Parts: sequence; C-alpha cells; structure tokens
Amino acid sequence: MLGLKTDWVLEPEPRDYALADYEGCQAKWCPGCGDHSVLNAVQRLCRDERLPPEQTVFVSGIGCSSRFPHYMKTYGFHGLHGRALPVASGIRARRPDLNIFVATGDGDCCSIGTAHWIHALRYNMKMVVMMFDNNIYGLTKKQTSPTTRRGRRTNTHPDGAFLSPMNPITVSLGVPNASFIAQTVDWNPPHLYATLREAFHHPGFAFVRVMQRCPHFTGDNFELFQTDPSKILLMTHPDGVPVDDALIRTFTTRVEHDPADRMNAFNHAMREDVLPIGLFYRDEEAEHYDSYTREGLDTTPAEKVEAMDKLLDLYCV
Amino acid sequence: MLGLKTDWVLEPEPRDYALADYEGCQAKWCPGCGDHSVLNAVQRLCRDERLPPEQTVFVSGIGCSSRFPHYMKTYGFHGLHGRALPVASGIRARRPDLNIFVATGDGDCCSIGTAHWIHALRYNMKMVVMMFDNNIYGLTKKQTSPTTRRGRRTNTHPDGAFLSPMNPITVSLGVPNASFIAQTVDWNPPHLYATLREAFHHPGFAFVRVMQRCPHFTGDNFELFQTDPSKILLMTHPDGVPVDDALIRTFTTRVEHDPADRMNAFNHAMREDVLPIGLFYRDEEAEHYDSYTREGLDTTPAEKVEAMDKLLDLYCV
Amino acid sequence: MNHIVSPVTAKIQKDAVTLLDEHIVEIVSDSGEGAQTAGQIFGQASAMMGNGVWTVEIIPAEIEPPSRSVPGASGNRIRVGARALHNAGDKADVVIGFNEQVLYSRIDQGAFKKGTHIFLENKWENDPREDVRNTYNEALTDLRERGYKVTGVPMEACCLEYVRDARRGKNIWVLGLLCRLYNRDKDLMRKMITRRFQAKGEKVLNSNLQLFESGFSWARSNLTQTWRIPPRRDDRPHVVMNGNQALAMGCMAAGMEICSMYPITPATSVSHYLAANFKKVGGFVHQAEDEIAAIGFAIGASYAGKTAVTITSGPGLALKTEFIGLAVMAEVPLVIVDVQRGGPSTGLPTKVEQSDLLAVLHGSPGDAPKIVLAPSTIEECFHFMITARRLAEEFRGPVFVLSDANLATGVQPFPRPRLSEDQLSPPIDQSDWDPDVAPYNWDSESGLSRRPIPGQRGGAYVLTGLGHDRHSKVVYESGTNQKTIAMRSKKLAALQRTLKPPTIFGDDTGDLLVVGWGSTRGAVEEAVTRLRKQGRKISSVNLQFLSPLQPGLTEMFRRFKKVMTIEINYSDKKDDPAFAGARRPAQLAMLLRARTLIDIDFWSRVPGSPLQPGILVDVLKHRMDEMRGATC
Amino acid sequence: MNHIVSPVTAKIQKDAVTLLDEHIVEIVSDSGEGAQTAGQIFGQASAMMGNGVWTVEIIPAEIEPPSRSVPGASGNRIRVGARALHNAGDKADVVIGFNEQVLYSRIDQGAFKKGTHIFLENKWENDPREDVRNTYNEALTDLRERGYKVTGVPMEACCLEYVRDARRGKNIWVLGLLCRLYNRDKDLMRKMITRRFQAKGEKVLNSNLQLFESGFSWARSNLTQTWRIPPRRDDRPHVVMNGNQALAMGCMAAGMEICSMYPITPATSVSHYLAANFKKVGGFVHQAEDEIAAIGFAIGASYAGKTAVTITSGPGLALKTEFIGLAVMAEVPLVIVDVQRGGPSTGLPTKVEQSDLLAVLHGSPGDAPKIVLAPSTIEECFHFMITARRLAEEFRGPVFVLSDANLATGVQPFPRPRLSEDQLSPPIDQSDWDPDVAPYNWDSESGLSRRPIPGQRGGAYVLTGLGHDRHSKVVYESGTNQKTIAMRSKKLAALQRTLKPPTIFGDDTGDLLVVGWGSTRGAVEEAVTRLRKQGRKISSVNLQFLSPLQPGLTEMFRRFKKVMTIEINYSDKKDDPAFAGARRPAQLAMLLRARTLIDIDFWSRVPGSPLQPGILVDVLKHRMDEMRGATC
Ligand SMILES: Cc1ncc(C[n+]2csc(CCOP(=O)(O)OP(=O)(O)O)c2C)c(N)n1
Ligand SMILES: Cc1ncc(C[n+]2csc(CCOP(=O)(O)OP(=O)(O)O)c2C)c(N)n1
Ligand code: SF4
Ligand code: SF4
Ligand SMILES: [Mg+2]
Ligand SMILES: [Mg+2]
Repeated sequence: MLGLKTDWVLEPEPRDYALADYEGCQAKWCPGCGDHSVLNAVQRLCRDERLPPEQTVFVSGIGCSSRFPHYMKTYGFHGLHGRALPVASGIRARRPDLNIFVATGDGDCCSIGTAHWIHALRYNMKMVVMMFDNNIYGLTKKQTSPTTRRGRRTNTHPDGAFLSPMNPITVSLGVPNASFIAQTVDWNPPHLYATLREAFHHPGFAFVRVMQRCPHFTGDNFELFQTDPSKILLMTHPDGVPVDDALIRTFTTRVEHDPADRMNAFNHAMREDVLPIGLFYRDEEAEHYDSYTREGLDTTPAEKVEAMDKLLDLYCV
Repeated sequence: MLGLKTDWVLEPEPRDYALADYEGCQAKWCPGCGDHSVLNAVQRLCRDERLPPEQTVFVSGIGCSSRFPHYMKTYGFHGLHGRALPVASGIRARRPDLNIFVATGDGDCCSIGTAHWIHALRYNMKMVVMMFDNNIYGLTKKQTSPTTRRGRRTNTHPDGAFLSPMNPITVSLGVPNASFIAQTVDWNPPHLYATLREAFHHPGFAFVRVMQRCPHFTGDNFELFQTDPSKILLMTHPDGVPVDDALIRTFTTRVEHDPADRMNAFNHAMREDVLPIGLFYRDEEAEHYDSYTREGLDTTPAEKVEAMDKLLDLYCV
Repeated sequence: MNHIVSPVTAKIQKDAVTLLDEHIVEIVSDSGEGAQTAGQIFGQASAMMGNGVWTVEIIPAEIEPPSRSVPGASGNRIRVGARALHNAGDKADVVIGFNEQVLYSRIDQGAFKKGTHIFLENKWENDPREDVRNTYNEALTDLRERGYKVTGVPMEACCLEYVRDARRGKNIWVLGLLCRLYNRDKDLMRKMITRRFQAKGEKVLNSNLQLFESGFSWARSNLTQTWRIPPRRDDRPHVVMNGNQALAMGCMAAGMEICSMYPITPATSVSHYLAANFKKVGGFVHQAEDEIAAIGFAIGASYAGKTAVTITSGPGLALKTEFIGLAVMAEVPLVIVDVQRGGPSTGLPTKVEQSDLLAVLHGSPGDAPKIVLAPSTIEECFHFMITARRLAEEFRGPVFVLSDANLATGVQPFPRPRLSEDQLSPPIDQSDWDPDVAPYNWDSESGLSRRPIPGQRGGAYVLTGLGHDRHSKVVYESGTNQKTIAMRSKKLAALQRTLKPPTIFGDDTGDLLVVGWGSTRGAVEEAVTRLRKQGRKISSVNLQFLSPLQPGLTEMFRRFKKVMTIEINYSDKKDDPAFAGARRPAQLAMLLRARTLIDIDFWSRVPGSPLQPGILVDVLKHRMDEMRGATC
Repeated sequence: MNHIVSPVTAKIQKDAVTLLDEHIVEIVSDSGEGAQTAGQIFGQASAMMGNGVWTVEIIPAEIEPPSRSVPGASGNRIRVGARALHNAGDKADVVIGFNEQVLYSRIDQGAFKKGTHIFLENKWENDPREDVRNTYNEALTDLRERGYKVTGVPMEACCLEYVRDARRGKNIWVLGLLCRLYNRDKDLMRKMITRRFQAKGEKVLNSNLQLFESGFSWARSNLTQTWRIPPRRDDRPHVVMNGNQALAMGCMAAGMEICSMYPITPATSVSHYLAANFKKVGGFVHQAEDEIAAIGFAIGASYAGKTAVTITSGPGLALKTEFIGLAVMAEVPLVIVDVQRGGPSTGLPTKVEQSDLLAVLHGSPGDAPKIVLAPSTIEECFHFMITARRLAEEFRGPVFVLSDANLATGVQPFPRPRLSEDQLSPPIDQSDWDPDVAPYNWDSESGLSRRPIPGQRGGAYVLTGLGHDRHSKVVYESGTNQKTIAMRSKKLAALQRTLKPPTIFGDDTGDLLVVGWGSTRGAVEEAVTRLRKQGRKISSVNLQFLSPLQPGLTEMFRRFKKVMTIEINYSDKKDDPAFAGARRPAQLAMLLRARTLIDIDFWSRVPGSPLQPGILVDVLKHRMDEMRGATC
C-alpha cells in the first residue's frame, strides 16, 4: 500500500489530445450565448496544454454557466448554488496532481457565494476560476444580480435595479493574498484564450471575470462594447496578458499597466467610462494554502500506525 | 387606523437621559476586555445624542462582542452567528424612525458573515456597525479568525496561523456604494467616541472597525500600539474624525487624508508598518437602499384595499 | 395546400356538435412559439364562459432548447369541464402539436391515451431537409401505431398568408381552430386577443385577428365534428390565476409589506407578481444576497413590527433551517412559503413533489414546534396567506405554507375573494408598554404572550436565540429550560384545541379512507368520486393543518377498515422484496402512524408530475381488492 | 491557623479506612484556579490504579466570570468506582470548594445530597471585606441547614507557605488532600505532577510538589477517616480520554486525512486535538469560513478520493442541511460528526441534549436516506469513527456519528484500542476504470455501486445534485427519478439486512423495556441494574444504529408488557392537561412508534445536564407502579 503519488500515471511522454477528447454532452445554452465561446476556448486550452482528461476536474455551482462541466469530457462536479469554491478547494486539498477549473456565475459567485469567493481569493489555492458575468440571473429567468447595472428592468425589479452594480474586480483587489485578477470578454476569442492561458499557468488562485453575453435576457448589455471596441480599455504589459497585433488593432484604447501594481490596478478597475480587459494584478509570491493542506501526503500506512501508537501511549494508564 | 408615523412619539422636546438609562445587565466580559470600553463610549454617545432607549435597537450575531445588546437598556436582537446584518437591514427596512447599531466580531463579520457584510456595505442602509476586531474567536476559545495575524498560535493552528490576515478595510473599500469606512482602537476613548459619533451622524451604512483587546486570549496583540503610539497613523482632515489637541499629542505619526479620496484610502489601508486610525472614506451621496424599502409606508388601509380590488379586477373572468 | 385528413377525422359527422362533460387539451410547441399564450387565452376564455378550468404549464428544462427536440416541449395543458375542476386530469383528449418531436416529451410523461386526437403541423412532410421529412414521417406512423388519431394541419401554410414569420403567428391561428372546435364565444376571444396585442400597435393586432379568423375558418371547413362543454352554474364573480399569483395576492390582502426572498424555481414567480404590484399597496420585495439573508431580513422586519414573508423552495428551505430555529426559539412571527419541487438536493427544479413535509416539521436541530398549513387549491393559496399571517402573530412564531410546483403553475377560476381592511395587519403598535409585563409573559395554559415592538416605551428587551426566561434574560438553568421549551410546545396544543376535525369527502365510515394533503386533493377526490360511483365504500380526507394536526383523526381513521395516504413523495414500494421488513413510509404516513399507532398504509410516487385521477383509481381499486382478498 | 473542624469530621474514627464501592468527588473553583487540572490528575491516577472512572468538566458560561460568583463555577466531577463506570452518577459524596459561591451553581444542578461532605476553603471567614465575611458565614449556615457536612479547610493559608499567589497553587494542594483522603498511590501522583509541570522549570515543579505534600499532610493530621476504592479486575492496558479526544483519535485510526470544520461548542475541541496531532499521520484540519464551506470542502476532498470528516453541533448542522442532501443525492462518502448540544437555535451551547435525531434523519428537503450511528461510550466514540468511514465508503454516502456534550467532556478509561493498517482508508485508487461500468452502476438488489475517482482513466463523469441516471446524466424523466431515488433507499435496506438485533441488557422478556440511544446508556443500565436488584422485571436496550434501525425491534418490544424510551430531548409531559390528546413524543419514540406501531411510551427531559441514574430509578419505578395499577 502506498500513499498518493502523482507519478502513478506512468507515462513517459505526455499524450496528445484532440478537441474531441474534451467534448462532453452537446451544450444546451441558448444560441448566441457567450458561454459557448468560453467552452470553446477552454477546450482548446486543454488540448494545447495536453491536459489528461482524467486528471482534470471542472467544478461549478448552479446557473446556466454552471452547466459547464457537463459539456466537458473530464471529471466534473456540478454542485450547489454558490458553493463551487469550497468544493474545488476540498478537491485541491489533497490532490496537487489534478488540474482544477471552476465555472461560476455572477449570482453564484458574487451573491450567494460571496463569502467563499472572498475567502478562496485569500486561500490562494491553485485553480482557474471563470466567473461568467452576464449581469443577470439566467437560469432562474431574469432576476437582478449584484452586477446588474442600475436601472435595468428585471423580473424582481420591474422598475429597474436600484443600486449601482457590484464591482467584482475592486472587491477582489481588496482581499489580501489574492494573487491573480483578470478580466476579459467572451466575444474576443484571442483575448479570452490568452487570459485563460495565463490563468492556467498561474501557480495560485486565478480569478478571471468573463463578460458574457446573454442574448436571451440581456441582449443589449454589452452591445456598446461590441459595436465600439474603443470603449474597451486594453491593459498591456510584458507581465500581463500577452497581446498580438490583431488585438492591438482591435482595441485602440490602451493603457500600459504593470500587474504588480495593486494600487494602479484598483485605479483602473474603478473606471466607469471604459471596460478594462487584461490582467489587473498578479503576485506569484503570495502564500498558497494548498502547500499546507497537502503536507503529509506521502505518509505510509506503517508510519501512520506507528505515530498513532505513540499518541495512544500518551493516553495510557 | 394609521400607517406608521415617526411622529407618534408626541414629545414637544427631546428628553434628557442619564447614562443609567442605557445600562442593561452587568457586562460579563473578562476584566480588561476592550469590549467594556466600547460599551462605555456607546452609552455616552446615546446619552449625548439623547437617543430614546425605546427608539434604539442593538443588533448582534454571536461571540463575546455580540453580547453587547444585553448590556444596553434599549431594544436588542442577539441573533445568529454571522447574521446580524440581514436582521438589522430588515429592521431598518420599514422603520426609518429607529436608531440601529450593530455589534459584530471579526469572526462574525469577516468569516461566516462575509457575504452579508459585503452586501450590506452595498445596500448602504442607515446604521452604525461596530466590528470588534480582537483578531481571534473569543467566545469559542481561541480559534483563528480571518484577521489573526500570520504565525499566531491558536487552538486550530497550534503551529501558527498560515495566511496573512484579511484586511477588512481594503475589502470594504472595494465595495461600490460603500459610504463610510473608519478604524479606531478601544484603548483610546476620545478617538473611539469621536469615530462612533461621526458614524452615528452618517446618513448611511457606517462601518467602524474597532481594534479590540482580548487580554484573555491575545493579550500581546496590540501591545506594540499601546506602548508605542507612534506606530499608529492618525488620519486627520476637516471632513474626517475630529481630533483635539490631546489626540494630536498622543499620536505623533499623522497624515492628512481626505475621506473623499478612495484611492488614497486604499493606499493607507494597505500599510503594514503602521496602524491607521480615523476615517478612510465617506460618501454621503451614495444611494441608500432604505430610501426604497420604506416607500409606501404611509399607504392607508383603505388605499390598500382599493388597490387590491383594482388588481383583482385584472384577474376577473 | 396539401391537407392530410386522417381516416379518423373523415369519419366524423358533418357539423355534429357533441356535448361533453369535460375535455383536456394540450398545446405543445418549441419554446418561443407561443403555445403558452394560446393556452392561457383558451383557458381564460373558457373560465369566462362559466366552465371549470385547470391549466398547467408545460415548461422545458433549458432556457432556449433546440427547436424540434424532445426536451424542448413548451406549452399548456388546459382541462375544461362542466363542473369545477381541481386538478389537471388524466390523459389528453386533444393535442395541438407544432412539431412531432415535442409530442414525445408528453408521451414520456404518460399524457396521451389511445384515441387522443392529435392535430399536427404538417409542414414537416415537405421540409427541404431530408432528415426532417424522414423523422416526421416515421413519427406519423409511430403515433398512429400507438393508437393516436392524427390529423395533419397546415398551420404554417395558412399563417404565411398573413405574416412573414409563422413562428410568431401559429399560436393565434391555433386559437382560432380551438375556438371553432369547442364552440367558444368568438367575440370574447377576439376581445381577449385585442387586449393582449393592442399595446403592440394596430398592425400587429390586425394580423393576429386575421390569423385567428384563418384558424377558425380552416377548422370550419375541415373539421366536421365539434364539441361543446356547457357552463356550470355559479353566478358569483370569479377570478382566474395560478397558485403563485394567488400567494402573491394573498400576501397583499393579508397586509404584509415585506417579501424577502432569493430567486429559486418554482417559488420565484411569487415575487415577480409581487414586485410588479406590491408598490400599489405600499409593499416592498427584497431580493437578498442569499436565502439566509432573505429570512434574516424578514425576521428583522417582523421583529420591528410587521410580519414579513419569505418565499422559497427545497434548497433554499435547507439554507433557512438555522433561522427558522431562531424564529421558533425567540417567537418571532413570520410566514414562510415553501413551493415544493422535486428533491433531494437540486433534484427536479421545475417538477412537483411533496417531500418537504418532514424537513419542515423536524428540520431544525432541537425541539422547534411550528405551525404548518398546506393549501389544496389555488383559492386556498390566496386565503391561507391571510390565515398564516394571523396565526403567526397570534401564536408568535413561524407559520409555514406548503405549496408545490403543481399549484404554482396550475391556473383555476375561483370566486372573487372579498377584501377587507380587517384582513390587513394592524399598524405597528407604538403605545406605551406596561413595564410590569414581561416580554415573554407566557400564559401557563396556552403558552401565548404578547410581544413588545421597538418604539414601545417600557417594552425594551433583548431578543435572543439562547435559552432565556420570561424577561428574555439568558438562563441555562435546568428548570427554566424545561419550562420554556414546554411553553412553545403548548402553543401548538392550544391551537389544536381551537381546530375542528377535517371534513370527510364521502361517507364517514367505509372500507378505505384515503388521506392526503396539499395539491393532490383534486386528483384524490376525483378518483374517490369515480370509485364511489362504482359502488366502492371509499372516502377521502385532506389535511389542511399538518402541524398541529386537526383533532379527531384517530377516531375518524378507526371508522374505516383501512386507511392509506396518497402522496407525491418517496416511499419504499410495498411488494419489492428489497425492502422486506424495513419499508420506509411516505411522509404524512410516517407522521400519522407515530401519532395514531394505526397501521396506515401509503402509496406515493415521485414521477415529477401531478397525479392523474385515473392512475389513482387503479391503485385504490387494487388495494381494495387486496383487502377483500385478505378478509375472505 | 484557625481550622474549622466540623462536628461531623470530629466524629470520624482516627485512621479508619473504609472500603467503598464508589464515590463521586467534585472539585469546584472560580475559573482560572485550576480545579480542572486537579480533577484530571485525580481521575487519571485513579484509572491508572485500576478503578473505573468517569470524569466530567464543570464549565462556566462566560470566559472569565467574576470571581466568587455562582455562574463562575469551574471544575470537575470525578466518579471513581470499583467497577467500570459509564456515566457521571447521582449526587456527589465529596466536594472540594474553593469558595462558597460556586457551590450554589452545583446545588442548582441538583449535584449534592444530604450528607455530602464539603471541604471548603475557610479563608473567607477572615476576609478583610465585610460583605465577603458575611456571605461566607451565611452560606456556611445555609449549607449545613441543607444537610451537607461542611469542613473548613485552610487551603490558602497552607499554600502561602510555598507560593506567593495561592490562586495558582491551591489545586495541587487539594490534590494532596485527595491523595490522602482516598489513599491514592502517592508516588504515582507525584509522577503525574512532575509530568505536568516539568516543562515549566524546576522551581515551579518543586513548589508544586511541596504544595502536594502540604495538602497531604494537612489531611493526615486533620482528617481521621479515609477511604479506599479497590481496583477492578482488568489486566488489559487502558487509555483514558474524553469523547472528543476519542473521536479525534478515531478519525486518525480510520485513516481520514481531512477534517474540515468551523468552530462550534461543544464540537470544536475535536479539531483542537486533531490540529495538535494530525500532522503526525499526515492529516490536515481545515478551519473553513463557515459551516457550509466546511462541509463543501469535506465533500470536495471525499469526491477526490479520501473520505473526509466534518464536525459540528446544532446550529452548524442546520447550515449543512443543503450539502448533506447533495452528498445523499450524488452519493459522496462523508462522515459527519454532530456533537449535540441544547437547542433549539443557539440554545444551551455547552449543555447536553439529544435532540438532533429527527433533524439528522429528516432535515434535508426531499427523500435523503442516510446512515446514522450513535456511540454510547467514550470507547465507541473511537471505534465508531472507523466503522463510519467504512460504511460511508461501502454505502457511498454520508454517515452521521451522533455524539453529545456529555460524551464530549466525559473522561473514561477503556481498553487500549488495537491499531492496524487495515483500519486505514486505502490509498486513492488510480487504476484504469472500465469505461463500460457506469459511474452509478447500481446493483438492483442493494443499490450499491463503486465510484470512479478523479485520476482514473476511463472513469470521467460529472457528479450532479440534479436528478440523474446511472451515467450521471441529468434526467428529469419520471421513471428514472422513481428508480434512482429507490436505489438510494435500497442501500439502507441492504445495510439493515447485515445488522444483528441489538443486545438486551437484562432478560429478554419482562414488564418494561427501556429503549435509549447514545450517551444515556450508562445511566439507563445503572438504573435498570438497581431496579432488577429490587426484583423488578425490567430490561433495557441501547440502539447504536438509528438509521437503518437494527432488525428485530418489533419482536423484541412485543416480549415486554410496556416499552418506553428515555431521552434527553423534549416531549410533552404525560400528565399535563395542556397536552391532552396531542402529546408530542420524544424523538426516538416518534421514530419507533411510526415503525413498529407499538404504543411506545417515553420520558424525556431537557435539563441541560446528564441524566442521573437515581432520578431514572424513580421515574421507572413510578411508571412500573402505574402499570401494576392498570393491570390490577
Ligand atoms: C440554494 C439555491 N438557491 C437558489 C437557487 C436557484 N438558482 C439557480 S441558478 C440561480 C442564479 C443563476 O444566476 P448566475 O449565477 O448569474 O448564473 P447564470 O444562470 O446567469 O449563468 C439561482 C438563484 C438554487 N438552485 N439553489
Ligand atoms: C452557526 C454557528 N457556528 C458557530 C458558532 C460558534 N461560535 C460562536 S461565537 C464564534 C466566533 C466568535 O468570534 P468573533 O466573531 O471574532 O467574536 P468574539 O468572541 O471574538 O468577540 C463561533 C464560531 C455558532 N454559534 N453558530
Ligand atoms: S439564458 Fe442567457 S446565460 Fe442562459 S443559456 Fe440563455 S443566453 Fe446563455
Ligand atoms: S475572551 Fe477576549 S474578547 Fe472575550 S470577553 Fe474575554 S477578553 Fe473579551
Ligand atoms: Mg449570471
Ligand atoms: Mg473576535
């Protein structure tokens, strides 16, 4: 009997995979839903990074976006509304060998899941978190979410939402030990892919807010940014999300932003005139809670029994 | 029959009160516990502001500090661990006439209550929230709280807490629509009083983090700041917490900080070399959710029945 | 145009009008094709014509499922009768299908029978896509083999004469067809279409009226047999709404001013109706950050003087467990509506189940007695909210209203409620409080006490969820704890003493008594009626109070040879050997067995759909035959 | 020095040693005076000398209550016997009081009897504060009037010869006194003191040894009567620990590697013990942000291959309700420990109650069958954790271990468990999974299936809390829902078939059978033993499995004229007319009545303290006399 070893997968060479190796059930989102494009990007990322499907787990809560795991051909955990992050953290705790992705919605993460979101940022355990922000509750049919913009009419606020929206980026930046905070849009596949790729290579908790179209309920929501890309602020930096010429051509409003600069990140994140995309903040030195949770993984059964025996001795009469 | 009117208290003049009018059961905190000094300050504030005890409600969660309502002779609601804020918001919803104070601990507010804390900041309903931060779980006997500093030994982390502590101020500053964020210490009664007084006069949600001594479990926690007040950064400004000469003499490390400047507030809040006290941020223009929740308070029974009748007509066959 | 007129239709007599006692019509389309609107108008018009009506929505699981797909079925089932109807009935008599695929979803649900008339859009037989043509033709054969009477109908072809996009017109065309088929009041239906579309401008309105006429005349020319369902005699004015609308209206009629909720299917629409109308009576819907905050907010509002309501379903109920315990312990009046769905866990979010009963009764750790009501009709959804608020205030604690997905979306006419100011909650009491009266001044007999409201001078007290004495002081002492817990229990006993035994449907002695609760009432009573007509000695009773139970049950049950519950929740099947000796009972059965010690049998299922009276007839017949076998 | 030697003590024969079957000693002080340490050492030494021992902590409600205050009572009750002891017993025989006020807290709890010897610090009679002198003297009179035998003891005066602050020395001085009074092995006790203090340096150690000797010689000079409790015969090596320590040890012995929790009294200390030791076996304690996250984390860890444990009490259990439903629905192995406290709501956080049984069984909305065990001794706290982990994995779902505040702080010696690698959970299976085997490949008979673990090639599936088929695909279809819910129920039935009927304590027929569960076992069996000695035909049975129930209960119950449960939870009292006709039963009684249809009576109370066998004797005698009255 042995403890868990990552080298149990006895493969001399990483395997090659095709997109089909990651395609689960047929996605049942509405036509034009931004979730499709994230699914696409993620499947490509998995293939390009040669992630063994059996070593990869997609964890989600409840919502349209949280159906994500069903559409992957990997392991998945489609749990409870708001509770994806505790589950993902528990999976990570003793499994440094798994690739963990989390799919969560603006309601799932920023409303019912708020406490877990804030604390998961602080735990900084390695995983990629995609927060699908369509500014609405999709699955339950058009109720206000924390990110719904003021005045938008919803089924719970037929005269328009009362409050200015929650800003998940500024909130995240306020959490000590948060280590990777990025923002991208579903309708620009290259930037989306590049952002997720950075997130995947980050050694800790990588939080990516994906602005996601929901044509069914909030069709006009991101229209402005789609029709006029100059309303988007592309954050560029050698340490940020890599941008190629095509991206530079698309996004004419740009700013150089060093993701090591938390204060400046806060500054950009507060802007309401433009929608910033790119990497706000990265800190590879932040402590990783999973470096503690996985301690002792290699303790052998014999060692355990021996240690227990010694412990019992202390209670002996 | 009438709807709720605040002028039901038919008093031509505000009454005068003595401290004894606010003194409930004898406080059962440990000797030297910082909670005593906050209780003191609050009772003085109530007297000075001539708050009718029957128009005043103290709401709390569970913890040493959450015993607070029992020690006041006003209305009180000593509810569930982590859930003071939803209850207080519900009380506020239809009672603009009440003075509402909330007592909550670092565990109560920043751990199990995180979601409510973040969302209450955003709702910005008028109330004074005192977050008693002793960096520990007191009532349950010395477990790590989110604000426990790294390395401190607790009963759940006998080898020392793993992570750098949560910073409730930076997190609060990240929440849009948050409108009053201050920090003070229990062991300086003048600054404590002045801060709570500002909070009381704020028209919205006033969040005050009180650094609170817990001699029983974390006796040495704030020792440095007590013995060397220069380690405390006194934030001063005409719009901030008013400081008198005595305070100026005590706290030699000072900075002028305009509470309208959120960015700069974030900057100060991130400092780890000193402990800033004073008002980080104030915005009296932020929307108040309670201005919506109280709409229609004066609807008469007759108007209600009439409106219902019309509504039923729409369903008539 | 190429009309398929099925052999069946051909046999129908020219212009024959048949009088019917009732019929069940289903309109089923892809989602987005408007079958729901057509169904609603048809049901409402029938109600206005004096028929008994029960309508249920057919809702797909996805938001925008692919077109022509089985899980995409969307629409309405409308049961129309010559008498009041309290359930969705058995198998459909007539089905209008916009494509053949969606019908299979209904077949899975057991919605059709041999002889069901299906009027099916026939454009698919000439579809440019070969696979579509094939599946359509195969389905046609299959449907006929299953014994359905299928008539092809050129819906799209007819619609295209008036509109460019037939997907947005077919539903009204179908309404014309149905108007003719069931001899509905044509002017009335035109008026209803007008009401629905006039806001969209004259052009839209006119083309819809044309579509309606087109459907009507197609039916006149092609369908020789028509039906008429005579009105029932009831001259009182009626309203038509679904259970969630009725709950929302009841909220307002009860004078509640705060509904604090977090969205969850199938409860959410209560708050949609409220959000749209609450303002008119000075009320407010609070959408909280989660269910815990939702109930906390409601409790805060109630503590401050106005009894509030929180509305939820299974998973949300689970999250409220801790606060429910606090409301019991600290005696905060509160109305909690649980619109039950399929469980456990996330389960079947849109489907009906009655399996939260034991969780509501026993979910909170510690002893937490509370009042639990279950409305059995849409009308009761309205009136029970008024009762619930009163009980919450009188008995100073939480009152549950257990509805379910069946009532939530079921639509039914009922006598227009009489509103009055007395039903409204009184204004917040701000008079001085006698300081000699403790905040928990329990009456030793009934456990009742009046509560001080913040603002009342002399009444200041600190509410706590810890053990406390009559002054609300924290006390852990043995005697106080025993006594105060007993006080809360006495309130239930006191309420019980004021209740009457429930009314038996049928004779009050006999062979079998069927006990049910909540929305199954209509189906159970219909099954009992049919069996009684066959001479069976069977009766039924519906329990509106689940806690406390109404008095007299044991005596009532003893007057029958056998008692069994019918419920929509899980129980181990009678004859499965896997459960020999350890059969887990249905939820009400469990409760009644413990309380009465009578060997109460049970039949319960979790199909995710309402019970059909016909199926119940078979089940009950079978059990009665077993009994006979046992006795002779 | 001014020794009060009470008249009682004066009468004691010089140097008489009396042999005792058992004695109950309480050491009660202000908190911070170390009575707990003294009690622990005394209890442990007695266990080492071969006595049966049961120790319970006396804990004040506040952290640092004022000194000399009634609610400030802190200390230990140590019951020492010539045979194995399984409960805290009745009234105390000997009490050591550090001041007179703290004794009143114990008097409130009914801890003393006429004749109880009280050894009371006498420094208060010369206290400089007049009020202190007065209250002391009044108390002295009062205590004697109550029939206690009070001996004044100059604790402080003696201690001050060796230490400056007597508050930090009295406890060890008292230990010396007790060592003499009960003729304990002096070398052994010196060794234990040495072990406890050697880390604090020689000076501290030496002064403690001096204090010990001082107490000893004071007793030798002043107390003429001493006692001896002979050892029982059991040569096996024993360990001594409390229930929470045993749960923690059991966790480790079971090979669990993750304990995910959020602090809550009285469960928290399980995690303290784990946090201090878990590292040694490669395990980790996760203190989560709340109880929801705690169970979510445990479920995540379990899903990933290692069955984790989450530990909580009432309010925390309430918060876990939703996730528990998920674990049932998606069949995730998980061990949930509930150390029950007084409820409802925040209730009595530090006090014992057994009132979470129904919440655990029925708390989750929907049908959520789960396995529930209740250890009845400290030893079982250890061993049941190993069983629980195995059951969780074998039956693929949550397993509850219901402990309570009584077991949590009760200390008892039990045979040193034998450890073995077989008890450890096996390493995470990472072998290839046969892709033809579905992730829920339910055995149609037992409902059992094996689960794939992430990392297993070929096993990838998506776990979901929605209704799902054997492939874990979301399915809302009627037949699947019915079938899959039945599968989860079959697991319980399958487990039941493997269980044996519980063992009766006493004869297996008779007049009265007492049924209990959990920590009341010791008190119940002791009461039954006493009554049997009086010739009563009484037996008892303790149910270790609450779900599924062990087989054969109905038959077992039928062999007695009357069956009743004894529980520490609330039920309506038998003779209170307020409950006439609607008496709410105790929790286990409710369950057994529904299952067996036998008229099971019940006696249950919520005093916040463990049941005393003596009180039970009275209760049971009374019920038996009633029976006799009824039959003749
Ligand atoms: C405890 C609980 N509360 C509520 C729900 C109902 N619910 C399901 S998804 C959802 C919100 C979905 O919004 P979001 O997270 O933004 O995801 P989206 O559908 O927009 O992708 C809600 C309220 C639930 N399933 N469980
Ligand atoms: C739902 C629930 N979980 C846990 C507890 C136990 N509990 C009571 S107070 C507390 C933490 C107290 O810490 P803090 O909020 O910092 O207050 P302090 O005692 O330090 O003032 C905990 C975990 C509880 N009462 N309810
Ligand atoms: S409702 Fe919106 S978020 Fe949901 S699947 Fe449709 S488009 Fe996507
Ligand atoms: S434990 Fe700490 S926080 Fe609690 S009362 Fe004592 S000193 Fe205050
Ligand atoms: Mg969303
Ligand atoms: Mg604290």
